Amino acid sequence: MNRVATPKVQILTKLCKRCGICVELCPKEVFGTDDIGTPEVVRPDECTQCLSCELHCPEYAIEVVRPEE
Amino acid sequence: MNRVATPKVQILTKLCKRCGICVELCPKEVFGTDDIGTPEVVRPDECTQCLSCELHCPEYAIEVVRPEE
Amino acid sequence: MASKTKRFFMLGNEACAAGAIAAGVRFFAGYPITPSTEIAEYMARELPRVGGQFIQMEDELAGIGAVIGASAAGVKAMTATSGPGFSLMQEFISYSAVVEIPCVVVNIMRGGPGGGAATVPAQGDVMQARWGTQGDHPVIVLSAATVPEMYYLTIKAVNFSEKYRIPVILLSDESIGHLRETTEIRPTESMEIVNRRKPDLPPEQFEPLKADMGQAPPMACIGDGYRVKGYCRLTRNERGDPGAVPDVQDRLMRRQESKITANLADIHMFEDMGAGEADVVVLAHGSNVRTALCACARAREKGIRAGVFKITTLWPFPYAPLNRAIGRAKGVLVPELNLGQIIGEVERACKGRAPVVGLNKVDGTLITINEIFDAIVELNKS
Amino acid sequence: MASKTKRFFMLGNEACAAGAIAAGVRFFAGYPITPSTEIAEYMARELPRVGGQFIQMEDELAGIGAVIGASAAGVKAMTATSGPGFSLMQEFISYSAVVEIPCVVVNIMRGGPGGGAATVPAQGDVMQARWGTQGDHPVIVLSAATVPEMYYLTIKAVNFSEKYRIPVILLSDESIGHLRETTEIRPTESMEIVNRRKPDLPPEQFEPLKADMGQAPPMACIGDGYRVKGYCRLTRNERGDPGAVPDVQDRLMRRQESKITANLADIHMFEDMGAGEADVVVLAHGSNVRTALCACARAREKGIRAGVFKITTLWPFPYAPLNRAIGRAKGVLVPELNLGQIIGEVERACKGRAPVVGLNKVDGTLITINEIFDAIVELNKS
Amino acid sequence: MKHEIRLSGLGGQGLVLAGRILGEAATIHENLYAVQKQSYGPEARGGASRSDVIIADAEVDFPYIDEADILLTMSQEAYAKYAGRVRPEGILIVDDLFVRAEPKKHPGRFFSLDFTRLARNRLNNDIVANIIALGAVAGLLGVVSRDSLLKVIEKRVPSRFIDVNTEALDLGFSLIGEDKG
Amino acid sequence: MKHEIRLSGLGGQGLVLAGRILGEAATIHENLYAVQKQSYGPEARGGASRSDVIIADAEVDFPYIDEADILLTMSQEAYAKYAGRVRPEGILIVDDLFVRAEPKKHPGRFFSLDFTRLARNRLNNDIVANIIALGAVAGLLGVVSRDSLLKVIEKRVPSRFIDVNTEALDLGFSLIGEDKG
Amino acid sequence: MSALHKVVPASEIRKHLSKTAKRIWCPGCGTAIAMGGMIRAMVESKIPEKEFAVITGIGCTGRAHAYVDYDSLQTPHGRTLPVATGIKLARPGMHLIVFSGDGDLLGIGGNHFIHAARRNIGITVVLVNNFIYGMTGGQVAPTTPTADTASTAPYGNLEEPFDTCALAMAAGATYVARTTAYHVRQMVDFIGEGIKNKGFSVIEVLSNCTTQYGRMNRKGSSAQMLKWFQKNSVSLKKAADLPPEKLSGKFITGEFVTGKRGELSARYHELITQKNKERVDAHEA
Amino acid sequence: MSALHKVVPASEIRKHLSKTAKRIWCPGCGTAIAMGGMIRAMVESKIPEKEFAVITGIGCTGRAHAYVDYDSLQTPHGRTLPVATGIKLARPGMHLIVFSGDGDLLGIGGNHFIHAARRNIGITVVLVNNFIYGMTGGQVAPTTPTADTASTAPYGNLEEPFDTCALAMAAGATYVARTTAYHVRQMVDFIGEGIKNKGFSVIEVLSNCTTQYGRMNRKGSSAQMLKWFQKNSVSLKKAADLPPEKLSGKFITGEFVTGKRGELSARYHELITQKNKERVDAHEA
Ligand SMILES: Cc1ncc(C[n+]2csc(CCOP(=O)(O)OP(=O)(O)O)c2C)c(N)n1
Ligand SMILES: Cc1ncc(C[n+]2csc(CCOP(=O)(O)OP(=O)(O)O)c2C)c(N)n1
Ligand code: SF4
Ligand code: SF4
Ligand code: SF4
Ligand code: SF4
Ligand code: SF4
Ligand code: SF4
Ligand SMILES: [Mg+2]
Ligand SMILES: [Mg+2]
Repeated sequence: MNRVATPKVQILTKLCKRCGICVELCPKEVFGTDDIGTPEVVRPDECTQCLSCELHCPEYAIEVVRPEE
Repeated sequence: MNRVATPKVQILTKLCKRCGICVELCPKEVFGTDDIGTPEVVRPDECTQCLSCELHCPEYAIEVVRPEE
Repeated sequence: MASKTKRFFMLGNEACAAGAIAAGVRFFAGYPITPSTEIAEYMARELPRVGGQFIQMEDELAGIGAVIGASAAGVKAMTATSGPGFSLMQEFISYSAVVEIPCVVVNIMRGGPGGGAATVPAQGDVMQARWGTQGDHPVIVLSAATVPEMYYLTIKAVNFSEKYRIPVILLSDESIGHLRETTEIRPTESMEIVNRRKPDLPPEQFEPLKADMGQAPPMACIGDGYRVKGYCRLTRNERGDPGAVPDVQDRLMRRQESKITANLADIHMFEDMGAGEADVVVLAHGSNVRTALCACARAREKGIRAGVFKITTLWPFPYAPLNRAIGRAKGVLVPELNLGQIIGEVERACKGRAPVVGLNKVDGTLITINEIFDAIVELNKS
Repeated sequence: MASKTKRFFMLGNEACAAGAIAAGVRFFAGYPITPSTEIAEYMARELPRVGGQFIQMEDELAGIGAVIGASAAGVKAMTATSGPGFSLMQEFISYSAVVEIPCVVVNIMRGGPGGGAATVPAQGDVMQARWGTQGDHPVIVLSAATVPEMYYLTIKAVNFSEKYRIPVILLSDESIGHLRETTEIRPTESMEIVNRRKPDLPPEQFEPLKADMGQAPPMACIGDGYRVKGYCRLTRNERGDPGAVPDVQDRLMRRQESKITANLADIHMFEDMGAGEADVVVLAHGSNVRTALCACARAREKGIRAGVFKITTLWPFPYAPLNRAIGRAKGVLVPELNLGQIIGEVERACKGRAPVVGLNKVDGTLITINEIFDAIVELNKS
Repeated sequence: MKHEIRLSGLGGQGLVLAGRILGEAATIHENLYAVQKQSYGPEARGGASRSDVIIADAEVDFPYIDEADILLTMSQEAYAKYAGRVRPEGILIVDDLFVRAEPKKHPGRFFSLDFTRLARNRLNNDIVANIIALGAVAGLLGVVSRDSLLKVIEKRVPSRFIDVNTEALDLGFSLIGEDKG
Repeated sequence: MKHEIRLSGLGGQGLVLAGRILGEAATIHENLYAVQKQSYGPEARGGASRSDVIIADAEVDFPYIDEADILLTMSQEAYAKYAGRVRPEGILIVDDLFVRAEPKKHPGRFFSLDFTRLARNRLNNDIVANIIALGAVAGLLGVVSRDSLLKVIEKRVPSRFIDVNTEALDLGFSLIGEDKG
Repeated sequence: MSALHKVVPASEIRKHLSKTAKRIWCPGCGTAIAMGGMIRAMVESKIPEKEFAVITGIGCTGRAHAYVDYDSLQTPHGRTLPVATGIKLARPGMHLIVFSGDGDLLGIGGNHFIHAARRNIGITVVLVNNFIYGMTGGQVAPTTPTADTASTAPYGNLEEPFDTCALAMAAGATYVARTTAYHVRQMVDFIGEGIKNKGFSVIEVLSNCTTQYGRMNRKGSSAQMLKWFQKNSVSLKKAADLPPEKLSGKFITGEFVTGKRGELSARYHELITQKNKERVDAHEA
Repeated sequence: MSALHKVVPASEIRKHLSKTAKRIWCPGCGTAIAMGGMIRAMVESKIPEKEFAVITGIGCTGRAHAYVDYDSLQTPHGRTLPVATGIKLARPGMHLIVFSGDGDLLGIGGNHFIHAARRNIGITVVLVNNFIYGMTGGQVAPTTPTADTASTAPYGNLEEPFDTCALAMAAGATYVARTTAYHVRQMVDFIGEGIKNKGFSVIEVLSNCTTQYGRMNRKGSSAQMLKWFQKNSVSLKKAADLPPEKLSGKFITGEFVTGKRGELSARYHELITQKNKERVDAHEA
C-alpha cells in the first residue's frame, strides 16, 4: 500500500462527549486531554491495541487498528 | 356423663350441597345417600374417626367426635 | 347476492368475533372478563383455523400491548374486554392514537363502577370511551344495538381503524353480547374491507409521519424492510426522530385531530327514525334503541308525535345532525343505562332550543318500553 | 395569627406535599414520573420524620392500591403522578369511589398523549379526571393555579376526600409543579382539617354501608375491631353482603351520586373576577388563570370590559354559577392547554346564550397574555 | 306472528341449550327470526337460570320478554318468580318432580309433566330432561318442527348422545300429543 | 417594583440553584415576593438550561418572563436564544469564557465578566462560577442584599463548601462594584 | 403435625363465618376446603381475631372475603398485594392473610407477587391454585399444565405453567410451601407456619375446580380430584431422590423455604423511630 | 470468545445508527456501551438487518430505539414484552431484541417479564441494570442494593434487590446470562448466544449511571464505575467455590441457563399448520 501508515488509535473528536473513559481506562496512558477535557492521542506508540478504549467509548468515537492475527 | 352417647359422625344436612366428597372419601363407607344425593350416616359403627370427611367437607357440615387421646 | 346471504343464530359476542375475522383480523390478544369472554373464546377456536393467532395474555395491558405489536407488524388486530379491563387499557389506547398503530378495542359493558356486576348490562363507559386516556387524541367510538350490528359494526370498526390509523372502540353491553339472534350475513366479497395504505416511496425517501391534514400517513410495518422509526413518545418530526420542538408537536397533534374533524361525513353513523317530524325526540344508542322504537310506536298509536334519533357513532358526536333533527321538538329524551353521560353532548347539541331530559337506570336492569313511553307522555305535556 | 404565618420559597410540588402533611396525610405510595416526582421525593424525606410511611411501589396501580390499603386501615393517604400513570390508576379510582375508601390523587399534567412530553405543561387530562374510569361514580376534581394554591388545595382535597369518602383528584401542570414561588403558610391550627367520621355504633349494630342521601357512612377501618365487611365489588346491601338485587344497587349508586349533588355549595369553588360585569368573559383554571387576569387587565386599559371567571372545582362543574355570571357577556373565551375539553361544559352551561370560543394550545408552551388579549379583542368585536 | 317462550329452572338443567336449539332451528330451518337471552345468578352451578326465546316471522323488534306466551318452569323458585308473568291466554308448563303448582291461578292452559322422572326412568339419563321439555314446548308452539330441531341437535350434541336426545325429543312431542287431545 | 431576571446556560452550571437562592433570599430575608422557574432540555446533563426569577414587592401577577430586566448568559447557545429578549433599558451579562457577544445590538447596559475563569483561577473551583455570577446579578439588581443571600447559601450548601461560596458571592458583588463606577 | 384430636372442629370454622352471606361456590369446590384450612390455622394460631384481616382479589377464591367473619377487603382483580402492603405498613401489628386464586395472584397480579416477595413484607398468601380461571368460566391460567384444555386453549395449552414456589423463592419470599386440598392437615400446618413467619409467606394450595378445570379435562367428581391429588403428590424429600421423568405429572409438596431476613414494615418502623430520636436529640441539643 | 481482531469495529456500529437522531445520553453513560454491544452482536450474528427489530421501553435505556437504524419501536413504560410478543407471534421470522432498563423491565414491567419467560417466546432481552431509575432523576429501583441511596430512598434503601437472573430462570427463560458494561466482549458474546437461542433470552448488563446512581452513592467517574465492575465481578465458576460472605457486594457474571424447550410462536405455527391440514383433509374427505 502506498498510503501513509495510519496511527493505531484514532479519535473522532466531533463525536466525543469528554467522558474521560478512554483516558482513565487505557492501561498505557496513550491519551492526554486538552483544557476542557477532550482526549488526544499523546503516546501513540505505547498502544498495545488492547481495544479497551474502543470497546468502552460510549460514543463509538474511537477506532483502534486491529492487531495482526 | 348422663347424656345419650352421641354418634361419632354428624351431618348438618341443611348446610350440605351434596357434593359427594364425604361419601366417596370415607374409607369405611360410613355414608349412604338418598334419592337426590344427600349423604346419610348409614354405618356409624364403622367410623374410625379418621376425620377425612370433616376435613374435606367444603360446607363444614360434618362433625366427627375426636378420638380419645 | 341475496342468495348468498347466510343465516346464523349467533351470540352478539360471536357475531363480533365473526365480523372481525371477516374484516381481516388475524390477531387477537386479551384477558378474560365477563361479559366479553365469548369473543376471546371464539377467536381461540377460529383464528388458528384461518392462519391467525390468539393469545391470552397475563392482563389487559398486555392484551392490548400484544395487539398493538401485531398491528405494528402488519396484521389487523383486536382485543375485547369490559369495564375494569377497559380502564387498564387506557394508557395503551392513548399510545395507539399517537403512534397511529391501528387497533380495535371492544368493550362489552357491564354494571359498574368498581368490580361492578359482571352479568348485567350498563352503559357506564360511554364517556370513558372518549375521555379515558391521558392527553388529547382522536378516537372513534361506535355503539351496537343488535346482534347483526355487532357483526357489521365490527367490520366498520376495523375499517375505520385501518383507514385512519386510529384506535376504534366498539361499545356494546351484556344484553347484546349475551343475546342470541337471527343474523343474516352477507358474503364478505360484497362488503367494503379497508386495508391500511402502504408506503409508496422507497425506504430512503419515506418519512413515516408525513401526511396532509385529514390524513393518516402510509404505514411501514415492522419487518417490511423500512427500518421504521417513529413509533415512540409524542414528539417526533416527520422522519420520526424525537425532539421537543413546539411547532412540530403542534402540527402532529392538529394533523391527528384533523383525521376526525375533516372526515365527519365518513365517520358519522346515525339514523333519523322519525325524529325530524317529532314533538318528542328520543335519542338512543345501543340496547336502548329497540326499546325506544317500540315506545315511540306506542306513543304514535296514542297520537303523540314521537321519533327516535339513533346514534351509532358516539364519538365524534353528531352535534350538527342532531341539532338539525330536533327542528320542531318540544323535548328531547335521553334514556341511558347510567347516571347521565351522553346527555351532556345532547345538551351541547341542542343549545337550549329544547329541554333535554334524561331517563337513567343503574340498577342492572334494562330500561323498559313502558318507562320510555311514560317519559314521552310526560315530555309531550310540557 | 398573621404573625404566625410563615413564608417559604417553595416548588409547587413541594407545596403540595407540605399541604398534604399539614392535612394529616401520613401515607404516600407512588411511582416516579416527571413532572410529579418531587412530591414523592419530599414525602420520602419528610414522612418518616412525622411518623408516616412512604413507599415507592412497582407501578402506579400498586401505588394507588397501597394508598387505598393504608386508607382502609385508617391513615390519610395520597399518591401523585402524571398522565400515563394517571391512566393506570383509573380502575382503582373507580374502586375507591364505590368502596368509599378516601384517597387523593395528584396529577401534575404534562404534554400528552402517549408517553408525551414530560417536561412541558398541558391540560390534557381534564376530562379524564372526571371520566377516565369504568362505570358511574362521583369524584371531585380541583385545579390549582399557583404554588400557594397547591398547598391549600391539597388540604382541601384531603378534607373533601375524608368528608365524603370519595376519591379527590388535584390537577395541576408542569408550569406550576416546577414553579418556585413565595408561599405564605398559615399555621395548621388555623385551618379546617377534616377527619372521616368513625362509627357511633358498636360492631354488632354497625351497618357499614348505611347512610342518608347526601352522606357518606361512618367508616370502620381495618384493625378497628369491627370485622368490617363491604369493601368489595359493587353490589352490597347495607350490611356489606354481596348480592345483585336491583333496588339495593340502585340505592347505593344514587346515594353515592348524591354526596356530590346534595353538597354542591360546599364543593364548588370558583371566583367571579369581573366576569359578572364583562362583555367578554374568560373562563380559566390552573396555569391560565394568571395569564387571563393580566390579559383582562390590559383589555380594560383599552376600554374593553373583560373579566375572568376562575374555576377551582372543575368537577362537579359549576354550570349554574357560570350561567349566572355570563349575564351580559357577548362572548365567552375558554383558553385551554388542550384541544378543547372544559369548553364543552362551558357550552352546556351557557345554553346558547353567548358564543363560546376556545383558545387552544398543544405545542408544549403556555398560552401568553398576548394571545388571550388578542382573542378578547376579537370576541369583543362580534 | 310472534311467540315469547320462557324456559326457567336451575343452572345445570340445560335450559340454555334447549333455548338455543329452539332459536337456531327456527332461524336456520324454518326461516323465521329468533332471539334468545339467558340470565343466571352469580353461581357457576346450581343457581337460578332462565332462557327466554322469541320467535317471529319478521325481525324481532324487542328482544326481551315481559310476559310469556309459553312458560316452562323446572324449579319451585322459578315457578314462584315467573308464573305470574304469563299472558292470560298463554301456556304454563311445570316439571312435576320439582314444582308444586297452583294451576287455578293461571287462566290459560296448564301442564304438569314428568320431564325429569321420564328422563331418569325411561331414558336412563337425567340430563336429557331438557330435551324432553323442548319437545313438549315445540309441540305446543307449533312453528318449529321436530325435524328442524333434530337437525340442530345433531350439530350441537356429541355424536354418542344423539340417539338418546332424539328419543327425548320425540318423547317430549308425544307428551303433548297425548295431552293435547 | 418588579424585576425579571433570566439566568441561562448549560445544565450542570448551577443556574437553577443560583435562581433558587436569589428567590429564597428575596422571599424570606427581604420580605419580597418571588417566583423562579427553570426549564431544561431532555438531557440529564449538558443540555440547555434556563432559570427565570421574578422579584416584586407584591404577589407576582404573572410568573413567566417574556423580556428580561437582567439577562445572564453562560453559553453561546443561550446568548443566541435570549439576547434578543432583554428590555431596551435592561442589563445583559455574559460569561466571557463562553460567549462571544455583540454588545452593540443591545441598547442597555452590557457586561462581559469572567465568572468561570475567576472561579477556576482565583477560587480553584469551577463549580462556584454560578455564585460569582449570582453576586454580580444581585449587585446590579440591588434589592437582595449580600447578607440575605449568604443566609440562604448557608442553608442550601453543604457546610464544607460554605467558605468558598461566600468568597464567590463577594467576588461577584465586587465585580459589579468595580464595574459599576 | 397436630394429633387428630387437636384438629379445629368444623363448628369452630362456622363460628368464624359470616352469618348472613350465602356461599355460592359450586358443590365440592376445593376453594371452600382451603378457606376452612385457613380459618383452622387462624384459630390454631391463638392470635386475637381482631389482629387478622383477610384480603381477597377477584375470582371464585376471591369471594372468601364476604364469607369470613374477620376484617376483610376485596380488591380489584390482581391487586391484593399492593392493598395489603398499604395496610401492613399503616398497621404493622395486623396479621394479613391474602386468600386468592392462581389467576388473580400470578396472572394479572404477578408483578405485585414478585415485588411483595422481594420486599419481604409481612403478609401470608394462601394461593389457591386450581389450574384455571374458575369464575369467568374456565379460561387458561398461568398454572394450567401444558396440553390441558381450557375454554381459551381449545386445542390444548401451548404454554408452560409457572412453578409458583420456585418463582416465590427466586423473588425473595421467606416462607414457601405447597400442599393440596386433599392434605388438609398439612395445609393447616403450613398456613400456620406462614402466619408465624414475620416476612412474606406463600402457601400454594392445589385445589379442585370440578366445574371448570375438572370437567374440561375429564378429572371426574370432586372426590376423584381430591384422590388425584392424594395419589400424585410427592413430598419434597422423596422428590429429591427421584429422577425428573418420574416427577412429570406429580405435585411436589412440602416446605421449600423457611429462611429469615428483615421484614419491610418492621424496618420502616425502625426508620421512623430513628428519625424521631434524631428530632428529639436535635431539640435537646 | 472472539479473538481481538474479530471485534466489530466502532465504524461498523456507527453504520447502524440513525443519521439524524441526536443521542442525549450523559457523557460516559453505560447504556451507550451496552447499545454498542448489542449492535456488535447483531452484526456478528450475520442475520440480515431487516430481520431484526429493536423494541425499547421508557427510560434512558429506552431511548435507544431512536438511535439505531433498524426497525424499532418504543412502547409505553414497562410494556416492551407484550408488544414484542405480539410482533413475534405475527412475524415469527423476526429476531426481536428488547433493550430496556431495570425499572422498565423489572419494576413496572415485571409481570410481563416473568410471563414472557414462562411462555419461552422467542425474544432476546438486553436488560441494562444501572441500579436506578436514571431518566426520572435517580429514584430507587427494584435493583437498587439495600442501604444504597436514591432520591426516594434518602435514608438508604430498606428493600432487597431482585436477583434478575434467578428470577428469569425460575420463571422459565431458556437463556440467562449476566455481564457488565466493563466486560464488553463477554457482553457481545452473551447477546449473540441470546439471539441464537430460539426461546426467551435474558442478558443482564450491569451498567453505570454515573449521573444519578453514581453521584448519589459516591461511585466516582464513569471510568471508576467501570473499574468497580471489573474489580467486583466474579465468574459463575469461581463463585461456586466461594462462601456466601465472600460474595457480598460482588457481581456474579456468566451464563446461567442454556436450556432448551419449545418456543411459543413456533408451537403456535405448528397448530396453524395442523388446523390447516385438518381443513384440507376435511375438504378432501
Ligand atoms: C381487571 C379485570 N380483568 C378481568 C376480570 C375478570 N375476572 C374475574 S375473576 C378472573 C380470574 C379468576 O381466576 P383465579 O384467580 O384463578 O380464581 P378462581 O376463580 O379460579 O378461583 C377474571 C379474569 C376482572 N374482574 N377484572
Ligand atoms: C406509566 C409511566 N410511569 C412512569 C413513567 C416515568 N418513567 C419514565 S422512565 C422511568 C424509569 C426508568 O428506569 P429504567 O427503566 O431503569 O431506565 P434508566 O433510565 O435507568 O435507563 C419512569 C419511572 C412513565 N413514563 N410512564
Ligand atoms: S471514551 Fe469516547 S466519548 Fe469518552 S472521552 Fe474518550 S473518546 Fe470521548
Ligand atoms: S487500544 Fe488499549 S492501549 Fe491502545 S489506546 Fe486503546 S486502551 Fe490504550
Ligand atoms: S362433603 Fe359436605 S357438602 Fe359434600 S356431600 Fe358431604 S356433607 Fe354434603
Ligand atoms: S371420620 Fe373417617 S371413617 Fe369416620 S365417617 Fe368420616 S371419613 Fe368415614
Ligand atoms: S367454578 Fe370451580 S373454582 Fe369456581 S366455585 Fe365452581 S368449582 Fe369452585
Ligand atoms: S441519567 Fe444515568 S442512565 Fe441516564 S443518560 Fe445519564 S448516566 Fe445514563
Ligand atoms: Mg384459579
Ligand atoms: Mg435503570
